[in-house]
Amino acid sequence: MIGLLAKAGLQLVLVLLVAPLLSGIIKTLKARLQTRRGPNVLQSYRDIFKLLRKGMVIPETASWIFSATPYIVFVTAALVGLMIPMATTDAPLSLFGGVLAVVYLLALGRFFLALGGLDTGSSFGGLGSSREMTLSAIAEPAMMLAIFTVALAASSTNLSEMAKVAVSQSWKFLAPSQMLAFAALFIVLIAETGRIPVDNPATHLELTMIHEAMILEYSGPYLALLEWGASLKQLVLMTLVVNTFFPFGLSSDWTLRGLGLGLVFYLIKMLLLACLIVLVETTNAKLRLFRVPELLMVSFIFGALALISTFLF
Amino acid sequence: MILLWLLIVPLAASPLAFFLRRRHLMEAVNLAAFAVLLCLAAALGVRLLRSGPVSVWDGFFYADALSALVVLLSAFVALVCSIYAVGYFRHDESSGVFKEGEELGGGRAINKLREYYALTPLFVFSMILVALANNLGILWVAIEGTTLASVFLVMFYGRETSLEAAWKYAIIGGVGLSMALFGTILTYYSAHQALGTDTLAGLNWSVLVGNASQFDKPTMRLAFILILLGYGTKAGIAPMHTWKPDAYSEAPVPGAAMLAAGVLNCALYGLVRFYILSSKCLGQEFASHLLILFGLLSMGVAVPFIFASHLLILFGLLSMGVAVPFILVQKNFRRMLAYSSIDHSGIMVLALGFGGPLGVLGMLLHMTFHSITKPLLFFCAGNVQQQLKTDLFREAKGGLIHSMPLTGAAFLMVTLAVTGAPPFSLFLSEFTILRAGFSRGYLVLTILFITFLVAIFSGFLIHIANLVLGPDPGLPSAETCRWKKSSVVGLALVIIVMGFWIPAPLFRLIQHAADIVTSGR
Amino acid sequence: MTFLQDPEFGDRIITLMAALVLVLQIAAVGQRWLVSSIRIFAVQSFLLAAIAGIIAYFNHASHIYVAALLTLILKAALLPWVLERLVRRIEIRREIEPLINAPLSILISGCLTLVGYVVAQSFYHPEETSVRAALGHNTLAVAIALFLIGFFTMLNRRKALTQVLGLLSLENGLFLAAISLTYGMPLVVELGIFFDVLVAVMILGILVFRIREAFDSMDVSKLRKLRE
Amino acid sequence: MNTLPVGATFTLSVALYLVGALVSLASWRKPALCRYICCGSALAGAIFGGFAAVFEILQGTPVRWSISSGIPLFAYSFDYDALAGFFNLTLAILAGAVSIYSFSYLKEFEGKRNIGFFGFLFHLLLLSLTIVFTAANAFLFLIAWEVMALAAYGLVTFYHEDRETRRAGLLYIVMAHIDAGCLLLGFALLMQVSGSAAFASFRTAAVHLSSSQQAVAFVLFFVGFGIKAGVIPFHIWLPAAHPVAPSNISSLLSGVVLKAGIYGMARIFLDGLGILPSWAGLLVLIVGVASAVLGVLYALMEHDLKRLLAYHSIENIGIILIGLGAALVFRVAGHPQLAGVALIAALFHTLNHAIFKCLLFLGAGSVLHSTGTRNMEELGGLIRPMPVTAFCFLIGAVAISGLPPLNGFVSEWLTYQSLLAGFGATGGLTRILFPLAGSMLALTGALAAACFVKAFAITFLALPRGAKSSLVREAPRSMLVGMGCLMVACLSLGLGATWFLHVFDALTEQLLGQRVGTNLITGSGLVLSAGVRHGGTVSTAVIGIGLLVLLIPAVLLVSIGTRRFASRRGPAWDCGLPGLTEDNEYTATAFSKALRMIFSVLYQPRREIQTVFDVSPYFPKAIHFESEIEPTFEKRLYVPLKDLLLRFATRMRAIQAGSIHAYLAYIFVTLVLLLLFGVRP
Repeated sequence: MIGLLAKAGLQLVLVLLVAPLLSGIIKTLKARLQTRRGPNVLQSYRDIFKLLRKGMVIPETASWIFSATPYIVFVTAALVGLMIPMATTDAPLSLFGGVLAVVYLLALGRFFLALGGLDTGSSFGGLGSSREMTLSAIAEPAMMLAIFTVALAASSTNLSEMAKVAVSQSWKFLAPSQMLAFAALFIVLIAETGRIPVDNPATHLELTMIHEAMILEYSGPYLALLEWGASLKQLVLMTLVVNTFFPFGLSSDWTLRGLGLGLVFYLIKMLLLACLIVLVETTNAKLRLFRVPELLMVSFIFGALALISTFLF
Repeated sequence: MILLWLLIVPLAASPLAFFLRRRHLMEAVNLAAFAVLLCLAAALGVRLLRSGPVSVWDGFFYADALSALVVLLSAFVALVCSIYAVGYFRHDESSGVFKEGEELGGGRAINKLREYYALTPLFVFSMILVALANNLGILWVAIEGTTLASVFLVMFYGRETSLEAAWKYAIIGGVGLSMALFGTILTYYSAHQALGTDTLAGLNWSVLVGNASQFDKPTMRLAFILILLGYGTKAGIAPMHTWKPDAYSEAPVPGAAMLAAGVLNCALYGLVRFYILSSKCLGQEFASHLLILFGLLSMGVAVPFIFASHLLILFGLLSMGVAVPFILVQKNFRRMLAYSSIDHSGIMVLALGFGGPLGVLGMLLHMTFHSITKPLLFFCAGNVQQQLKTDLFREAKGGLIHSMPLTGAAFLMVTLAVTGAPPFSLFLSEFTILRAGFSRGYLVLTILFITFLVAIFSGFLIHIANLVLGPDPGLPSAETCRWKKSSVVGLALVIIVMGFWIPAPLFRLIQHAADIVTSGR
Repeated sequence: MTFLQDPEFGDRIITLMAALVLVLQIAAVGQRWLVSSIRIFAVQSFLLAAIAGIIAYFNHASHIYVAALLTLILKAALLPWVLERLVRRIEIRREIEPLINAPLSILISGCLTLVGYVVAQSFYHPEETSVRAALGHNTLAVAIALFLIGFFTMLNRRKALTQVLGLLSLENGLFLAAISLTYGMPLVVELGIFFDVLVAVMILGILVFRIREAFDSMDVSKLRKLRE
Repeated sequence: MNTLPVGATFTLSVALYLVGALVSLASWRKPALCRYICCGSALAGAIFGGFAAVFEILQGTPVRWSISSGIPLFAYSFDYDALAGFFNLTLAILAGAVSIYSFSYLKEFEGKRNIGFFGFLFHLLLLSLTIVFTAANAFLFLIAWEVMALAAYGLVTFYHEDRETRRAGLLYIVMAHIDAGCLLLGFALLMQVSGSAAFASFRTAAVHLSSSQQAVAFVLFFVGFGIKAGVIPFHIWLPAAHPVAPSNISSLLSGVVLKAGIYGMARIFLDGLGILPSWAGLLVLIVGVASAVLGVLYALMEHDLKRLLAYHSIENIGIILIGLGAALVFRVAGHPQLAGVALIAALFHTLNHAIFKCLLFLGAGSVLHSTGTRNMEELGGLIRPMPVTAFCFLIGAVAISGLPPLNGFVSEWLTYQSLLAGFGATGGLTRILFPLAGSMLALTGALAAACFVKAFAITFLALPRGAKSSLVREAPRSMLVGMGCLMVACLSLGLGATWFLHVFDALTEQLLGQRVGTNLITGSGLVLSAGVRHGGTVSTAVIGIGLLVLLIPAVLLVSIGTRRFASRRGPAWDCGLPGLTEDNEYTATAFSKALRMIFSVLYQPRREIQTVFDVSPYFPKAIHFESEIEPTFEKRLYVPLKDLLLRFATRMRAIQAGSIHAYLAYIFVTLVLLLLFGVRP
C-alpha cells in the first residue's frame, strides 16, 4: 500500500512538472519552424504561476458549476496521469483503471468544461461547448476502434498489461494493424488536444476557437488550473500513443536505474512525437468546422482497417 | 314439467301485456315474466346436471345440456334487456322519438309500447322453443317465429330507414330460412332412408343422433350446406350478414340487444345440432373445412367492415407528428356494434370449425361470455345515443365521461371486454380457441385469427376512446334514470366478476354441452 | 276406371303437372304484368295441390290430403286474392320489368334447371333404393329448379310485391320437394310450416303497404339510404 | 440458510397493492386523505416487495407456489426465482422512490383531478408488474401483461382533455395489444409443443422444438417483447406516450414497464426456447446497436425535456440488448463464463437505467411542476431557484452518459469487456461485429454526453429564457426526498458496484448454469474484473477516492491566488455591446445544430425563415424561424402502410352499398357455388 502511494506521488510530481514543459516546448518548436524566436520553453510555467497569483473575476450569471469545473478538469487529468505507464510498464493506478477508464475520465472533464462554458450565459461559451461535444462525439468511435485493436493483442484493457505485452513482442509496431491504429489514434490525438487542423489553440477568433471559447470567462487561479489541466491531458494522450505503439525503453520495475533510463527514453520519444505534431500543425491550415467530421471519418476507417487486419494478416 | 312452464310463462306474458294498456303494468308484467323465466332456466340447468336430459310429451320437448345453456343465456339476456327497456322507453317517450313514425302511418306512442311489450315475450317464447324443440321441423318453425316477431321490432320506429331495414331483414331472413327448410327436408329424407319410419319421431334429434352414421352421405353433405347457409343467415355470418348493420341500427336498443345476443345463440344452436349429425355421418373433415371457411370469411368481412366502416386503421394511429391522422370516421356507432356481432359470430363458427374438445369448448365458452358482454355494449351505445340525440360520431364531440361518467366508464370497459382484452372472460374463450387452432395444426389460420382480433380491438377502442374521453363539451348530466343505471352497473359487475370467477355449475353445464357436441351422446 | 288405381297413370299425370309448373315458373320470370304473375302463381299452387292429392291417393298417405287441401285453399285461392286486391288498391302502374332483360333471365333460369337436375341426380337414386319406387320420384329435380328460379326472381325483380311472389314460389318448390322425397314432413311440421308461410306473407304485405305509403312507390331499389 | 419468508413478504406486498387500489378508489371523494392512502400503501407495498426480492436473492433457491383460480383449466402459479427477484428489486426501488415523490406531486391534483382513480391505476400497474415478473404459467403472464398495458394506458391518458394525449394513449394501447397478440401466438406455439401452460414445461419441451418452430417462436417473442421494450423499428409509441403521462408515471413507465420487455426476453430466450441459434443473438445485437445509435441521435434533436428522456430510454434499451445479444451468442458458442459477463452487463444496465432514468424523469417532473412547461427553449437559470433538483438532475445526467465513478459507467464498462471478449470467442466474419458494436456504443455514449450537456445547461444554467422560468420556487420537500433516494442509489451502485455483483450469482447459475457474479470481484472486494486472467480491471471506488485526494493540491494551488485578492463578480465579456441579455444565450436548437448538419442524411432537416418587414428586408420587424427534422420511421414505414390499409378498407366498404338485389345476389352465388361444391361424388 505504501509503495503504491510513493509511486503515485512520484508519478504525480513527474506528470505535473513535465506537462507545462511539453506544451512550452511545442510552442517554441512551432515558432522556430515558422522562423520566429518564439517564447522561452519555461514560459508556460511562468504563465501558470502568474495566473495563480492574480485575482479572479466570476461572471454574475455563473453558478457553482462554473467554479467547480476547473477543479474537476485538473483533477481528472491528474488522476488519468497516474493510470498511464510513463517511465515504467506498471503505472501506479493501472490496476484500478484501464484504457476505458482513461477515456471516460477525460470525457468527464470535457462534460464539466462544456457545462462551465455554457454557464457564463454568453454565446462564446455555448459555441465552444457545442463544437467541443460534437467533435469529441465523432472522435469517440475512431478512438474506441484503435483502442480495441491494441487491447485485443493483449486481450485486456489494462494499460500496464498492454505495455508489458508490447514490450515483450519487439518490432511489433511494424505490423500493419499497429501502424493503422497509430494513424487513427494520432488523428484523434490532434482532435482531442485541439491542435491546428481541428482547432487553433492560440487564437480568440470566434470562427475558429473551440477549446478557447469555453475557457474565455475564466481568469486567475481557475484559468491556471484549466491551462494546467489541458496540458496534462495533452501529456496523457501523447504518452498513451507513445507507450502503446513504441514501447522500447520502458523499464519493468521502479528501481532508480530503471526509472532514470526509462525516463530518458520517455522524454526522447515525447520530443519526437512533439516534433511530429508541430510538423503537422505548421504544414496544415485549420479545417472548416464541417470538414472535420470527414477527417475523423478517415481516422475511423483507419481504425476499422486496423481491426480487420489483426485477423487477416 | 319445467319445460312446459318455461314455454307457458312467456306465452302468457304476451297477451297479458297487450290487454293491460297502462305502461307501468306492462313493464311490470314483462319484468316479472322474464325474472321467473330466468329462475326456471336455472332450475332446469341444475336438474339437468343432476339427472341428465329432461323430456316431456314423449320426446316432443327435449332438453339436454346444450339446450339448457341456450335457454339460460336467452333468459338472462331477456331479463337484462327488459330492465334496460323500462328506462330506455321512458326516455324515448319523453324525447318524442315516435313523432316521425306517426306521420308515416305508424301507431301513437302508447300502442307502440304495447306492441313492444306484447311482441317481446313472443320473441322470447320462440327463442326458448328453439332450444327445447326436439323435432328439427319445429326447430325451424321456432326460428321462423323469432324472425317474424323481430321484424316488428326492427320496424318499431316506423321511420323510412326502419322500413328499409325491416324489408331487407324480412326478405333476406325469409330466403335464408327457406334454405334451412330445404336442408331440414333433405336431413329428414336421408334419415327416412335409414329409419324408414313415417311418424313424428322421424325428425326428432334424439332419435336421429343415435344412428346418424348410417345416413345417406351425399344427401347429408347437401343438407349441411343448406343448413349452414340458412341458419348462417340468421346468425349473420358473411356473406349473408348484409341485413345485420341495418337491422341493429334501426331497432330499439333493447330489441337490438336481444337480436344480437339471443337470436345469434339460437341460430348457432340450430347449426350445432346439424353439425353433430353431419360430423357423425360425414366425419370431422368436411364439416369443419366449411365452417372454417365461413368463420374466417365473416371475420375477414367483419374486420374490414369494422375497419372500413370505421376506417380506423391500426397504423392510422402511427402518423404521429405527420399531418392530422386520417381517420375516416364511422358515421354511426350503432352500426359498429353490428359489425362486432358479425365478427363474434365468425369467431364462434371458426371455433366450431376448429372442432375437437378444445374448439367446441372454446365456442360454447365464447357463446356464454358473448351473451353476457354484448348487451352492455348495446346499452351504453343506447345511453349515448339518447344523450347526444344522434348515433353519428361526427356529431358527438367526445368528452362523454364528464356528462355520463358511469356510462362512459362502462363503455370503455365493455369495449375492452368485447374485443377480448385479457382481464375479461372473452380472452379465456379466445385463448381456448387459439389453442384449439394450434392443436389442430391450423398455424396460418390462427395467426390470421389473432391479426383480425388485434385489428378489431384497435379499430373499436380508437372510436370509443375518442367518443368517451376528451374535453367537457358541457352537456347536461344524463345519468338520471334509475333503471338504465342499474342495468349498466349490474351487467358491468357481472362481466368483471366473470373475468376472475366462473360459477362451477355453469362451467359443468358448458362442459356437458361440449361433450354432447364432440361425442354426440 | 281401372286406370284410377294404375300407379303408372298416376306417375305420368304427376310428371306432366310438374313439367307444367316448371314451364309456368319460367314464364313468370320473363313476365311483364304484375297481375298476370299473381295469376301464374295461383295456377302453380293449384297444380301442386293436385300433385299432392294424386300422390296421397295412390300411396294412401292420409296426411298428404290435409297438406294438399291447405295448399289449395291458402296458396291457390286466398293469397292470390289478397295480393290482387292489394295491387288494385295501391298500384297505378301495373307494368313491371325485371333488372336483367327478359331473354337473358330466361336463359339463366334454363341453366338453373340444369343445375337442379345435376343436384337431384347426385343424391337421389330412386332406382336402387330398397323401398319400392315411390310415386312422383322424378319431381325432385323440378322442385330444386323451382327453388332456384324462385330465388332468382326475387333477385331479378324491382317491385316489392314480385319479391314476395318469388319467395312464395320458393316455398312451393320446397313443398314439392318434401312431397316427392318423403311424402311430406310429419303433419305437425307441415302445419307449422304453412302457418309460418302465412304469417310471413301477411307481414310482408303490411310492409309493402307501409313502403308504398312512405316511398309512394313499390320500387325496392329506391331503398338505399342505409349504406356502409 | 434458513428459509427466509420470501413467500410471506411477497403475498403481503401483493395484498397491500390490492388493498391500496380498492381503498384509494373508494375514498376518491376526500382528496387529501386519498393522497396519503395512495402513496402510503404504494410505499409499503414497494418496501415489502423489496424485502421479498432481497430475501430471494440472499436465499438463492426459487420459491414456487400456486393458488387455484376461480377459472377452471387455469391455475394462478407463481415462481419466484433469481431473475424474478432481480426485476422485483428494480420495481421495488423505483416504486418506493416514486411513491415518496408522489406525496407532494399529487397535491396539485387535489382540486382538479380524481386522485382515487389515479391511485387505483397506480396500484394496478405496480401489482400487474409484480405478477408479470413472478408468473409461472403463460395464462397468468398474459393476463398480468395486458392489465399492465391497460393500467399504463389509463395513466398515460390521465390528462385526457388534450388531443395529443388521447392520440398518444391510443397509439400506446394499440401497439401494446399488437405485442400481446404476438406473445399470445408465441405462447400458443410453445404450449402446443409442451402440452401445458407452465414455463417449467416450456423449459423441458424446448428440446423437442424443431428448428423452424424455434425460429418462428423466437421471431414472435422478439417482436412482442421488442414492441414493449421500445426497440427501434417499433419505438414510435414511446416518445409519444411517455411525455404526456404525469411525471411520476412516466418515470415508472420508462424505468420499469419498458423492462418488462427485457424481462420477457431474458425469461424466454434464456429459459424457455432452449439454445437459440447464433443468428438470433446477432439479430438482437444488431437491433440493439441500431436502437442505441438512432435513439440518441433522435434525442439530440428534441427540445421537449420529457421527449428527450423518452428517446434516451430507447438508446439505453439498445445498450441492454447489445449485452443480451452478446450473451446469447456466447451461450451458443459454448462460453458460459463470457455469457455470464454479458448477461450481468445487460441486467446491471437494466437496473442502472431504471434508477437514473427515473431520477431524470422525476427531475423533469419537478421542473414541469414549478415552471409549467417542458420546452427547454423557455427554461434556463433554474439552478438558482431549484438547487437540489438541479444537483439531482446533474447526477442523473452524469450517470446516464456513462461517466465514472457513477453506475452508468460500470455497466457500460462491463458491456465493453464482453464485446472485447466477443471478438476473441466467436469465429468467422461475425467476429468483426463485436468491436464495431463497441465503437457504436462509444459513439452513443459520447452523443448521450453531448445531449445531456445540452439538456442540463439549457434548462438549469445561465439566464432564464422565458417569463415562465423567471419567478420559480423549489419543488416541494417530498419530491426532493424521492429524487434524493435515487441519487444516493446512483452513487452507491456506482462506487459500490463490486458488492452488488453477488446478486447475480444465483441468477447466472439458474439461467446459464455457471455462477459468474462473485468471480468478477478481485482486489479485496474493491476491483471489478472482466473475468479473464490479466483482463481489464476497473475500480470506481479507487477512482472516486483518487478524485477526492487530488482535489487537495488543486484547492491549495487556487488558495494562493484567492488569499491575496478576493474573487469579484463582474459582467461576462459582451464584446462591448450594452450588456448581455438572455437573448445572447445559446439555445437548444443552436447547440444541436452542428450535429444536425453532420447527420443531415438521417435527419433530412427542413428550415423555414420568414422575415416580417414594412420598409425594407434589411430592417425586419420580426423573424419567424421554424426548423423540423423528418420522422423517417413514420414517413417511410408506418404512413405508407396505413394508407395501403385505408385504400383497401375504402374499397371493401362498397360491399354494403345498400341495394337489396346485391345482397340477395351474394347469397344466391354462394348457394349455387356450394351446391356444385357439395355435389361432386
